Amino acid sequence: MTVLELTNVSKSFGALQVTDDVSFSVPRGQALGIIGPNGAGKSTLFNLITGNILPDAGAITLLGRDVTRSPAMDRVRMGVGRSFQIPQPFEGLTSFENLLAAAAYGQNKREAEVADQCVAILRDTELLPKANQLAGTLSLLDRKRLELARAMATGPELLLLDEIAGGLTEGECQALVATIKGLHGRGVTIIWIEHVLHALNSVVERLLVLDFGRVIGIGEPETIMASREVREIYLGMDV
Amino acid sequence: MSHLLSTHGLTAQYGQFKALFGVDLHIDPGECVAIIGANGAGKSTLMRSITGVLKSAPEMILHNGTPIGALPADQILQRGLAMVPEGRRLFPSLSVEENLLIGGQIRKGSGRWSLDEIYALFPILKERRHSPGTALSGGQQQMVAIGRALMSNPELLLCDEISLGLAPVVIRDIYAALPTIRATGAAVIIVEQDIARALIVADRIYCMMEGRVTLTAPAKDVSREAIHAAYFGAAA
Amino acid sequence: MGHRITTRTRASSIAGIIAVALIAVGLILPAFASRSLIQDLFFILTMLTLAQLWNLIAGFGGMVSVGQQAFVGIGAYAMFAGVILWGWDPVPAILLGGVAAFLLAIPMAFFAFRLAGAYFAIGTWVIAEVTRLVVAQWKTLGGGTGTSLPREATADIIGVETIARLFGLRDAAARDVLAYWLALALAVATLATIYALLRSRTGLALAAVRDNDNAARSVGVDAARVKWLVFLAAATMTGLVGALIYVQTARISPDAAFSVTNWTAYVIFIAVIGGIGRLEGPILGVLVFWGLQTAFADYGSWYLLALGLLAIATMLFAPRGLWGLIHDRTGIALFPVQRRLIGAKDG
Amino acid sequence: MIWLDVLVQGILLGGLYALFAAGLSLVFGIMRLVNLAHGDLIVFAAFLILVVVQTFGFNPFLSALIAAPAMFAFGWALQRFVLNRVLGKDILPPLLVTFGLSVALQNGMLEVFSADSQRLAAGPLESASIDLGPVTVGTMPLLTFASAVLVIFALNRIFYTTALGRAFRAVSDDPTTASLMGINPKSVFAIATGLAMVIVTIAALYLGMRSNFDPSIGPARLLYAFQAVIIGGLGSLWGTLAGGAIIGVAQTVGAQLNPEWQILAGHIAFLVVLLLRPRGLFPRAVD
Repeated sequence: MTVLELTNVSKSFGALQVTDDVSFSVPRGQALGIIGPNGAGKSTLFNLITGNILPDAGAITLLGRDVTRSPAMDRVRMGVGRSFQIPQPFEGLTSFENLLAAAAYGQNKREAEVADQCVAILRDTELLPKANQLAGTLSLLDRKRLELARAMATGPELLLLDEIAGGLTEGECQALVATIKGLHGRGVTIIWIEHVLHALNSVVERLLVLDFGRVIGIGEPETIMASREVREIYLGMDV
Repeated sequence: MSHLLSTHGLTAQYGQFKALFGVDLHIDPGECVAIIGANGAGKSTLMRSITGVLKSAPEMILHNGTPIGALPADQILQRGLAMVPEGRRLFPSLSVEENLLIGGQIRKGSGRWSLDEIYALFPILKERRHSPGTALSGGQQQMVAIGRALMSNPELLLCDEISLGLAPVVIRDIYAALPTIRATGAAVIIVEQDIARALIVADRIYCMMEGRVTLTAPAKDVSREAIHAAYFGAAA
Repeated sequence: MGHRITTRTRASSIAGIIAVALIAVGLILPAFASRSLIQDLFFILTMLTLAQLWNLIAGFGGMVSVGQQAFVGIGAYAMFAGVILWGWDPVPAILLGGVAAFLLAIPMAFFAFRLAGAYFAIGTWVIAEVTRLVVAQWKTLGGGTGTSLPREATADIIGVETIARLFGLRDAAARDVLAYWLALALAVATLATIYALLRSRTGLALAAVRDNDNAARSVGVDAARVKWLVFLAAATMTGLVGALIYVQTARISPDAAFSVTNWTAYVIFIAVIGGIGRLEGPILGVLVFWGLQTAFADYGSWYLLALGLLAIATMLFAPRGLWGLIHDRTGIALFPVQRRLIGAKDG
Repeated sequence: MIWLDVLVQGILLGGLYALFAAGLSLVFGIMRLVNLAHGDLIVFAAFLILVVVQTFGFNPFLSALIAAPAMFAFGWALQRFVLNRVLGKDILPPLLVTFGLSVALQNGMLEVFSADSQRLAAGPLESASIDLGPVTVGTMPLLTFASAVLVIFALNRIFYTTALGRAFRAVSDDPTTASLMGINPKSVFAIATGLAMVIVTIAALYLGMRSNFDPSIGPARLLYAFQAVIIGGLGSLWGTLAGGAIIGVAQTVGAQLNPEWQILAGHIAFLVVLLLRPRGLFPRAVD
């Protein structure tokens, strides 16, 4: 079964075409990585999928339902969880409360029903010691963790991760990868934008390359990474 | 003798989050220095600290020996340090020509750069001088951003990620202007993710990881292995 | 799983006990207190309630209304209409005030929510002005000059006679006691309702929307619905307070009932000086305000000038108000809303 | 024929409202600051002109010329020392500070100038009129409208042809990047507020010559100014003139029907526009 399908989706801001006739689909349970240079339109693609912005043309189908014009909130409740590239915590709430809000509203349940889940997610993302700390006072690593944790708390069928590993040390990165692998193992469909390629490639089964808003390659990570075009555009050199 | 610009144990933080941990670097007149490193290494934070967008302790940054760490951005520019910011940041309400003019509005400096000279360097901008800056292609916008910074005739030009999001052929065009810029005697700091490019244009490189400088070396005799280790850390 | 969730702190437990005690004292106070103290307390309680309600929408909800006088005024006029036109007893007619304010809040929210950011504030002000001008056209209620509650209506308000007999008071003083009790009930109910709201799921949503509208929507919070809910609830309560104030005053005019100074400026100053975005703020603020009022009100305009400057100074030097200063030093929260996780084991 | 007259009077009245609005619009456009004391500042400027008239015996126009630099300095200092400190992501502090200022100004003026109505005497100009065939228009309203056109024209010139205007637009777009150009956004803000106060002085001149004023009438002027800005579309100065004219016409039409409806009719016209065109008549393409 297909969780997400984009058909000829385009979006431009003024003269700038940020998403150019993008089509792809993601089967249930798959982990798809998205790579591409900065400014290639990766985050815009996420915003289109989550409904934070609406496309100029094309269609987006989620779990078999056309959601092209649906508001962000409906898509969350259908099971789309997302993290933001620049963490956007609710700064006046604690880590725990950030998760409570996400779980209670994302799953449309009472706080008491989701509290245990939130504790479990805090534990999985190693945020438990900071459960009662205001999110506004967290370090970058913890903010990144909170982004992931909050997205998980909405109970997603499809999890969108936006550069969650950037700026972390190798050890921190490995811990994060383990968490994401765990989620993936539980059958959550994942789309992950990431520059840290070794982290990305240790999780995803398929890789999509975006440049100037266009899909210039999609397929198995080995094949994609071996492509000359991708190497030149994305890496700029042989690393 | 003091350097044109130097940082001494420079630290920076956003709220609780520390982004730089004691960065030492320097650049001398006429030099070209490249700063490389992965996303999140602190390169942009370093640029923002030097240009006064982020405040530091005064003596953490010296310009010709004078502490400037606590000066606001507008006074830094007036001392002859101009920046081409990441993402170009043209003013959408201003035309191409106005974007250029505003670069030299406060400080004209003494030197070669004027509107005509910028148009000579990037002829396409003259054709499009009445368009809104944001109606241009990415590469043309980058030319405006560079021209805008040059209009103040800076002693030191800081270029933050000028090749980001641009096609290789466009990047080549933009880098082609660098020798002309350096010929005026200006020192240049470029922040670049494209290591190969950085090694070609720079005299020296600094490699950053996690808010620290992990390698500094003359560009011509640095090994790929050394860069790789400095770039990704020992574990990679 | 061995953990529990609580919002209680030791300070809040003590505060709870003190609050219950204060309410009890408040209830029996008319047996001992002078009439002027009862009148002062009526003033304090109604201003406190108005300030809590403004604080709810502006401090917690980020909707800075400068049109609260619309709800006070329409609430008061609805009560007058109930008494004069339909012969209601003034006390049950207070409920009409709540209904009227609720009905007015719907178009006000509809228009004001169309205005982004700071223009929201002036939008609410415009609607308040429109309401005032329309009400001034209502000739049966005195038009622009206003009217008084008829003597026979104020003479036999439900319960006044009982109170008069109970405490051995004249009717006028007994009316003050009744109004005071109602004000106490409204103040306690308002505080309890807001506190309960903040501790409910909606409270989380409100905080999330205030902190980051975009992220709130991305976790499934219906930001618009939360804002509507809070705005309408606060307006309704404000209408009740307005009606109650004018039961006690017994004389109304559009200029007084829709006064931006009395019902919005004072209220904002109370919240600002005490501390915006905390339940403790208006409580502290109203005491300071009452103290200033008692000491300096004779200075008239000078006093108001100083009050305006004091509000400016507070925003410049202590933007979270007096309670903010206290909280920063001591960490005390009398009405904590933070859900703290206790005893969860790591790993 | 009476309705043509009502229409013309309304449009001319709109000139006054556009003058009220221009300063508000300028400040909001550059720094996203809504000054709730704007109306009271207009009244304050009117009193300042009055003081000059009474002290030196000058006519109101010359007095305004003297008051204008003082108002510029006042606006500059207000921005520099107070408002700049509270500008930020949170809209609450600047709103509450300007609201406090509004109350402080009103009561300060009440204390100094009393609640008595005042007027700037303009001599024979007050009753002069010009015959324009089908309608006769007062010289003063015509002068007000012409001044509004002139002020907006001048503001547009400043905005789009001068270095200062370039700095205004750059700071409005992106203050951080503007500071990288050597521009100090806070100084630019201070100049903008100073300039707004010069416009406020011009508005005050006509307010004071055309009608009585007292310390309490500020808030109503703020509302007219605000409505003209919103009807015109945020950021459009010429739109502000159209917005002022719409309110003006609504008011004169309302007054023609029933004198008590004048003010109400203006407010209702605003609400109707807000209902039909929430972004105003001439919204800016960007933003």
